Amino acid sequence: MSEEPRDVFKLSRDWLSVQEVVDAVSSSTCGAISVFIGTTREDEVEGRKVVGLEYEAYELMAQSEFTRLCAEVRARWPTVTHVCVHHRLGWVKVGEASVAMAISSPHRHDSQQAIQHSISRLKASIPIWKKEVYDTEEASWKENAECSWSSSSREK
Amino acid sequence: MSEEPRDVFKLSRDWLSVQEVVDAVSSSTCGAISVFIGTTREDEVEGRKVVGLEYEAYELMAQSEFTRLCAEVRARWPTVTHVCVHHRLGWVKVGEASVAMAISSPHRHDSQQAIQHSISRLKASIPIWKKEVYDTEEASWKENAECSWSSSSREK
Amino acid sequence: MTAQVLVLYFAKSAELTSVREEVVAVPTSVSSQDLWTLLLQRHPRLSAVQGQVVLAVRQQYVDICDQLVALGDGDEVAVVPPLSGG
Amino acid sequence: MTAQVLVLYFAKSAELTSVREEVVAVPTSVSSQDLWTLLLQRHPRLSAVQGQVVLAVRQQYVDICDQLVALGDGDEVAVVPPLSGG
Repeated sequence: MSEEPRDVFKLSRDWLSVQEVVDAVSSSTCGAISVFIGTTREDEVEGRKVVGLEYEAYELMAQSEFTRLCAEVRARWPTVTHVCVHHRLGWVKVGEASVAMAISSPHRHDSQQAIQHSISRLKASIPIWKKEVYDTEEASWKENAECSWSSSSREK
Repeated sequence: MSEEPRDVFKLSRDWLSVQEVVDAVSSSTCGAISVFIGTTREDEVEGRKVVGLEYEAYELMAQSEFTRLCAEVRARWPTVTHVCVHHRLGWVKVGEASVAMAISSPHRHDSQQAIQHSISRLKASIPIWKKEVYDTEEASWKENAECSWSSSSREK
Repeated sequence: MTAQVLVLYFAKSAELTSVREEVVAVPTSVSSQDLWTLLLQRHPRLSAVQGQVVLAVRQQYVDICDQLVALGDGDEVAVVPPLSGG
Repeated sequence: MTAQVLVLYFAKSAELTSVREEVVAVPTSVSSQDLWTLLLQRHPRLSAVQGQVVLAVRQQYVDICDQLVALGDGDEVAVVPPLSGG
């Protein structure tokens, strides 16, 4: 019943398929699949309305940081079977998914804990950036609080 | 930006669509959707191979217990926006999803914590039963450890 | 005073009784223990799950104990083996 | 000794330099602080993100500090503003 672990990372300019991410981690040895989907909320920032996000990535390093993230997750939760992340690049309209992550494991607690940790680690270490674009055509680069060199981390 | 909270519960004899469960909770006010999918593992029990599961439910009470579960989750995590559960009835082959649950919230920690809690509560309180069916044509009724009157709980 | 209630059997209890539902005459005020005993008399094979089930009265769980249950015509009572959804 | 490295700029740093990548001659052994100073001299507008970025050398994060970095021809160096993926 053993199965080669899969770590699947894809940067995509198209709409994300949740089913595809789930299928990438499904396994006859796993009773549990935990999934996280991150989307852009409708938001107003100082009277300007967010219309979408523009994403870019350091693509090769994003892949190598993902591989490192998976190794760390497997060391901590050895029963994690497969991990899959699809992340958008380029223009993402408000309301569309920017990231979809799925993790499978034989029992649910492992995949549930692993996915919480993995989303935090993704935000802290995978070189991807987004710019919020407003209806005024202005834009501003965002910073994850999880990133150790973000301004919110520096203030601590 | 306020939106009427949705609590969607469906018992289904068909294949579960993860996309449908996700779409049922998506909202322009939510940045996070957490999903859990439970499937049947390939398993051998005393030399017999599990080929599938046969589910049944006390359908009306399952709906009312789900409503109660949602109220409890919203009391504890007031930012939870929508909750959706699709659960299979009847015959489910090994490897197919038996349950898919999705919860949306503005920020990810709420939906992540709420989904862990909700899956435990579902197993403890929603009147659904499954019988494991083996390749020998034998079968046995399962009991969730989370159910307060299961034999594993009684032993405690 | 008796009431005609609809008794539902699920999972293993339905296998033991060989019926999924039936109308049963029960006292309008009865402990859940006595209600269970009454069902056991109708279906002696239910003794196989003695101590392993709870009841549901009007879709609310009720432990089998001394607690009094008020019942009226048409009320739903269910025999509820340990749950295994999910 | 100098090496020809490929320097990549991302997000706000790419907006400030107006280039996404360029080949730069750098010492083969240099502190990450001196490497950053060298990039600042090429692109004075990068001072807007001074203290708010790290570097990546051959796809490994390196804080801007006294730490020595060994560089060879063709190595990749990146200016990495705070991350905002997810």
